[in-house]
Amino acid sequence: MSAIRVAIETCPLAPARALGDDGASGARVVFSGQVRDEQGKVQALFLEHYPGMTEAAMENIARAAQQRWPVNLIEIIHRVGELAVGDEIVRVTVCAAHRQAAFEACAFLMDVLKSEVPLWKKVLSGGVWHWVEARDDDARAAARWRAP
Amino acid sequence: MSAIRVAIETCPLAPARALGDDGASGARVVFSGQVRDEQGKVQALFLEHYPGMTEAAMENIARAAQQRWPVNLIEIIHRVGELAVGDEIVRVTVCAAHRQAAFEACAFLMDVLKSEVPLWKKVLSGGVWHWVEARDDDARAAARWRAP
Amino acid sequence: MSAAPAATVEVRFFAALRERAGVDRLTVTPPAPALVSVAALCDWLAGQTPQLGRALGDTPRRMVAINEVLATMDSALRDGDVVALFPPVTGG
Amino acid sequence: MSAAPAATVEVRFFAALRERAGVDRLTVTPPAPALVSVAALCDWLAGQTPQLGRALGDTPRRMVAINEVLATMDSALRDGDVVALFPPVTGG
Repeated sequence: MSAIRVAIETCPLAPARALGDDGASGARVVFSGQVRDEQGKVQALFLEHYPGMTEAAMENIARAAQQRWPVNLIEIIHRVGELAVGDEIVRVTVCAAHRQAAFEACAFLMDVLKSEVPLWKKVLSGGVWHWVEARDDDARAAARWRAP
Repeated sequence: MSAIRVAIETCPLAPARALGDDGASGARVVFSGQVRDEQGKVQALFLEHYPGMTEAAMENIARAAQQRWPVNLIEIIHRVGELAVGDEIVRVTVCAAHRQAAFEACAFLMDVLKSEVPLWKKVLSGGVWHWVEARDDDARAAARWRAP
Repeated sequence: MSAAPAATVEVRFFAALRERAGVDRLTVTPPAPALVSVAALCDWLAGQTPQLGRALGDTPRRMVAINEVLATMDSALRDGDVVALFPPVTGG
Repeated sequence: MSAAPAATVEVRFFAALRERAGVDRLTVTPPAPALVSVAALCDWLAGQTPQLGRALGDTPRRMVAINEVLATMDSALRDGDVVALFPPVTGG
């Protein structure tokens, strides 16, 4: 039985829980994205989302991963609102019997999250807020998961 | 400046620490391997190692990863001795500026750890201890990182 | 020939496009040709106010969701749809 | 012609091979031909006692480390080397 949990959080993420002892998952891969300071140039980050759709989109990509890899648990937690340097922006956890599925599903989830889930970053730098531009790299990373 | 930490532990691993706020690492990938119960067939695990060489081999693979990917921190912690179902066997943490390097370095470390680091698993099943056989899958997984 | 019945769509803007448009949602009743595609709706919207025209012009790369599901600029619209327009997403 | 000077190597066994051999380390002084390669040393060891012969025969897939560094069955040995023999590793 494979479970999906998604959440939008407005407060700093709690540390990752200890491993559950479901006994079936030999492998857990956790990706954490955090606010980089870019050599001191970044003072803060703001994350805008589309309430309702953001959560639905996170569930959609989790279901897509679930159909593609034999995984036991997928959890996606994303911060929104204002974040400080070092804060976790996103945490994606995938538990599976074997590591290959856990690694691939987690990398897939991050790639598609960055190209399909309605979230937008704004950076405070030199006292001025500006929107982050989407990176072509991220579009390419997402494209590699599409059927040839 | 890229750091390497390796450790052999004989006690249950402490929960992963909160993210450090070095500010340079936007991405952290953590792999945790834990003892599966194999539908109740496994009662315990025992990990044998080669004191001295095991740690040196973990450092070697970490240095190899460090040379191959732009990473800021690599931590490899491996349990030895007797473990219970659900216990963490290994935890590999890779921090990097970008997620691709963190994912690849972490997957690489697990693959080469499973084929090059002197550690051997013994399983208690049905009241009898038996040694785990190396899997061809793991040898193939390690081989994919070698130069063509 | 009678006119097509009026169709109302809710338009939502996010992130840089929301700031440039100076508004986060609009309820509009565009003429039928503006409903054949999201692209047509955007063209129609751009003609409604100078600020909207500039906001859309300044955000040439756009994504769209219809009723909270990602869609494309070719997607047709129906009465009651919620159309969200936004710059390429940058979460994660 | 004088005999080659005696070379002493420490042999260590791990995991299933250690259990089968019934010993975890041996200090041996094999004849020079047994030092041309790890494979030659293994052949020589296998002839030393029936249990060692069976242990090595029952562990046909083996890895080797010389002085705590992975080596191959072709690697030559020198006086003072620590040669560790073990089944394929299964950590992680």
